[in-house]
Amino acid sequence: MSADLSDLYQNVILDHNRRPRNRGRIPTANRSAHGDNPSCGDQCDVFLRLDGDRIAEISFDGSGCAISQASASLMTTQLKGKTSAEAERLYKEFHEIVTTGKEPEEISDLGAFAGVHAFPARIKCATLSWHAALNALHGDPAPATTESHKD
Amino acid sequence: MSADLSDLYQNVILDHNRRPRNRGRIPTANRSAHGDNPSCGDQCDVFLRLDGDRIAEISFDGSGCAISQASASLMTTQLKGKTSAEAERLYKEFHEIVTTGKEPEEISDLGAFAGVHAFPARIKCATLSWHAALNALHGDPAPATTESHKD
Amino acid sequence: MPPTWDRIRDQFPILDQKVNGRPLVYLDNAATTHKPASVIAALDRFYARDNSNVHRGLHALSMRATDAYEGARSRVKTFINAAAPEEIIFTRGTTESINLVAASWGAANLRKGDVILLTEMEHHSNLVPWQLVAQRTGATLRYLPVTGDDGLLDLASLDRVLTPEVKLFAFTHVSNTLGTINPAAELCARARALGVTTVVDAAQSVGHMPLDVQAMGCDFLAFSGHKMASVTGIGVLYGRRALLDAMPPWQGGGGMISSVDFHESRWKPSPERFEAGTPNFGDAVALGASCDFLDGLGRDEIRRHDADLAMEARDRLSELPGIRILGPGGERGGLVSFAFSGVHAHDVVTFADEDGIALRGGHHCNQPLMRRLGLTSTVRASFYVYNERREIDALVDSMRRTIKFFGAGG
Amino acid sequence: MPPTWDRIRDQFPILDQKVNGRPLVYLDNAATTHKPASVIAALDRFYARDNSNVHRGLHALSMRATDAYEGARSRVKTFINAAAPEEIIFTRGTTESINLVAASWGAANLRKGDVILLTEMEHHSNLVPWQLVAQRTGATLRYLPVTGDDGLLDLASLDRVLTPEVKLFAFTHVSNTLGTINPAAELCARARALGVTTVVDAAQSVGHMPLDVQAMGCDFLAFSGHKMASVTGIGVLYGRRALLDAMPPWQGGGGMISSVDFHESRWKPSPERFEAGTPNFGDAVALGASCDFLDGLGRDEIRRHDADLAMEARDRLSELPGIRILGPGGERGGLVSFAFSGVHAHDVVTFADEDGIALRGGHHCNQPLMRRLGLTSTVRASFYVYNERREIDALVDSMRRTIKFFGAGG
Ligand SMILES: Cc1ncc(COP(=O)(O)O)c(C=O)c1O
Ligand SMILES: Cc1ncc(COP(=O)(O)O)c(C=O)c1O
Repeated sequence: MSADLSDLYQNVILDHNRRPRNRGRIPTANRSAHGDNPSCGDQCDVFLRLDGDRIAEISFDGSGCAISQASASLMTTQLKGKTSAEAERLYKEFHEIVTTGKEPEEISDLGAFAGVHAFPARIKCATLSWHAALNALHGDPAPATTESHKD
Repeated sequence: MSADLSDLYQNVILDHNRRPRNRGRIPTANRSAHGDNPSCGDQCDVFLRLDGDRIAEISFDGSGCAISQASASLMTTQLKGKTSAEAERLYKEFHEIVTTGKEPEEISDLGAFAGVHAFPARIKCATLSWHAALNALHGDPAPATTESHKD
Repeated sequence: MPPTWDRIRDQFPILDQKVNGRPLVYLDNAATTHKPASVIAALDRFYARDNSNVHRGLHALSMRATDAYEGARSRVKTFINAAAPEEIIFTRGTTESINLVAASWGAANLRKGDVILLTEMEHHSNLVPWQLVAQRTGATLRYLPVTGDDGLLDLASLDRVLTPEVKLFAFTHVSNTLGTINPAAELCARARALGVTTVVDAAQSVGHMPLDVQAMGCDFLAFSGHKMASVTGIGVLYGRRALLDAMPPWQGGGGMISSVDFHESRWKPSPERFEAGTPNFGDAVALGASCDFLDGLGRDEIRRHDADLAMEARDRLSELPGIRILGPGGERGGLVSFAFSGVHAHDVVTFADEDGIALRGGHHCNQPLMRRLGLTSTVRASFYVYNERREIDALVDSMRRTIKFFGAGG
Repeated sequence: MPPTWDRIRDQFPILDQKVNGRPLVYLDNAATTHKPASVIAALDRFYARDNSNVHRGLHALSMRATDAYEGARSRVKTFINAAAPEEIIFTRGTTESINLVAASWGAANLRKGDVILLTEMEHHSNLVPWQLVAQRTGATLRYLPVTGDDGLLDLASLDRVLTPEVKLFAFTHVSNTLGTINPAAELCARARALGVTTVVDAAQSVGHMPLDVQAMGCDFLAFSGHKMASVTGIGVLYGRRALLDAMPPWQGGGGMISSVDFHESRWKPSPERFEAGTPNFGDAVALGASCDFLDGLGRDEIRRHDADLAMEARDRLSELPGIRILGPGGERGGLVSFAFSGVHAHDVVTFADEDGIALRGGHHCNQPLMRRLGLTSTVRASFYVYNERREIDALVDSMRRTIKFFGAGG
């Protein structure tokens, strides 16, 4: 396997893909949003229980490639307990990681996604669940789609 | 001038172009038809006074290139006094002359149009007035257009 | 000199390259095919020698360009055995051809209460245009079902869905996801018996097998050049002359009018009526060259070649653990589409690319069919004249490595 | 290495030929321009190396093809200084671009009582689409007059015709018959002040002069590749993003949907929403190469070069007996159109062809304007980057011989 490909499919990603965390609908969710990637048919629902401005619980459901499933799973572990401002900041960092390959500032599993930048067609796979989560957070009724933003 | 071009612009044609015969509307016409060549904007009206099945009088009006004007003018001289069957036969002969370059069977000014066959784009110029005349003869209300038939 | 099968790969310059260090194995032909040197050269030669705007010109280049363009029309007429060149309308491709019929024929002939019959295996390009015209006219859509993973049309249901309210029946000749070859002549005959107008989507068939519109008995037929060894930007709508001449124009502009006034215009007959603006005569010339190329190889031979590869690939792939293969058990068009339990199509395609193999993964513009079969995506391998048996070996090896990596399938 | 003016003719292989035994003098550039070797090579290279269907592919060729196609979109964005690549929609050409606006924007925004304002000098392609949409919506057409043979828009009448009922104002930037360069920025500003949407037909301008859509202030702008040193089959609709995103789709099919169900679909935003089906990515790559070619020469220089030739031709021709020359007395686009008393345009063109000179004769898809000026046809000589002064000598000599032959004009 080439260096690029093994960078893309890192162990963290394979692990999250095989054993997704926080998968399924939270019964107590008070926010949710749907995301889809029309180029490839990937779908992702994100469910939140917001407690004030803080994400008390978060889960996802959907189908897609290893990158998109692992990204959604890892995202739920990262966003749990965060305020919306913190979530925005994390997304910004994640976005930079997947588009430029830059390593995260602090040691974080998000770094496992740095290999994505060498596969531009897969960047949307990695960011789909994050867009849905941010839409849920903002109470945006429109489904997130990877077509309406630039990655 | 090349042989082809002087074949196209024969003296008979230049003469009919310069001094068109039977130009203008006949006041006593009982049939008329309009023809146009959408590719180049040429227009031709043909007026007939039919006496039974015989063309008692015929005239044309319109605008177009030397070939189309000369053809209309010459046509009026040829069709005058003919029955509709004779007119059809003459048109068939004329059509063969302009598309194949074959000389007419009997000596006739129609032969002046044999040079047209070397200029396929000009065949429609030569036949426009004939189509209008046949439409007038048949009482066809639709304007003749060089697009609805194959030349 | 007609092209021959022996050294056929030499005629496709693009095949001579490595991808990720491995020889390119191009198995994405249902998306677009490659172009032989003769087609690229025809385009080149046209622009370097005869280029000029067509129709209205009286100078030498314009007459040559017009002859080349109308020559391409006649070539296509012969290729599909239309009754007259006037039945060949040049469009950008299958999608535009179907939109033309939907907008022009549909607007003139459909009204509330009418039914448009489609099948469950239609490509979005033979589905969305009908949704749009249904919205505008008040007609409704109805679907002839697909039987299941074997991908056949449920012909037993045809009587039930082909009722007197049906005004138009549009269906694909060969499915781009299932590989199914539908019995087009039979479907057209059944429709014609009820006075139903037929539209055949031949995107996946015309470059792969003999096709005779008069024998098929369709009213309209649509296809794309880029899926038949020609370039992008050119395609065809075939229509029976009597239908075309009764249809209103769709796009307006230069070339399609017989006279224009400030407030009213009159139209030319077909094909000009439907070719507003400067036509894509350059790419039409390339399409004519592709017809020559394909007939040089022989379309019966192409059909056999593509089907043999597809059936062999299907049989070999079916030995892999956890695979689900779509489409008919017997003969099929030159493609096979499949899914693995536990590995997503996009991961499969990315791994195959590492091995230099070009596959397509996704919904293949067949979302409703996918949903119907309980899938979101499949991997598709599709073959054309230059593909070889050894490429199936490479495909199967790559699939094996991928499912092993993901620990899936077994 | 940017193209240079010194040996510019060497870059156009088609120019190196004889017609009727005489060196080709191609003066039919307003109909279509020729293609430099770099553009033909770009097309060739794309098909021989990177060809693959775009967008939905994850393999190497598909990613390269997508980059090439989207790269061409960005190149065009820069060429006309659009705000974003999403404002560039690829079409077949000017005609299709205008039909797209008329069908999509028109259907959504026009109703009975509304007025579409055009000018008397519009090409059929910027006239017939509006007639068709007017018929469908109940809107009516109105025309800003042309002053006469000097071919100027009657700006003094603008206030009279640009009334509150006007919803859309469509006009040509440069007239293909008169050569007039209209004050597009001023017209757009006048329209914008009244909330009127503007459509600029840039078919005759974009390849001939600098053009900045933001400085011009138009809402939509349409042009064709084949009139700007590129190939047939590709053109552009520029639209302001906010307008495009509010417009319904026109054609339906693969690539433009965000999701499809058997009975309902959702659309992607621009540009995909308006690019149904496999796009003409091959020719789009060629269009990008043409932008490079033209910018290499410099568009200010091209404007000056073409206008100089047109003005010199006008001045020299005006000495001929019986000639009537159309268009403005001062600066003009690179063409001149004229008529002789007593010799029809088609005879002139046929005689010129004998001398190897390619001219256009006819109504130039401007029938209503012709009628307005009391003409049925004119002869048109139109210039581009490869034309030279000596070709004006050849033109004038040929005209002189023709009128002498017909014993006309004097
Ligand atoms: C001013 C103008 N508008 C529109 C068009 C139509 O362009 P196309 O035929 O490339 O669609 C032309 C050229 O024919 C033109 O000169
Ligand atoms: C069955 C079928 N129909 C229609 C289309 C659309 O063709 P195009 O994208 O060339 O318009 C395709 C290919 O994408 C197809 O496979």
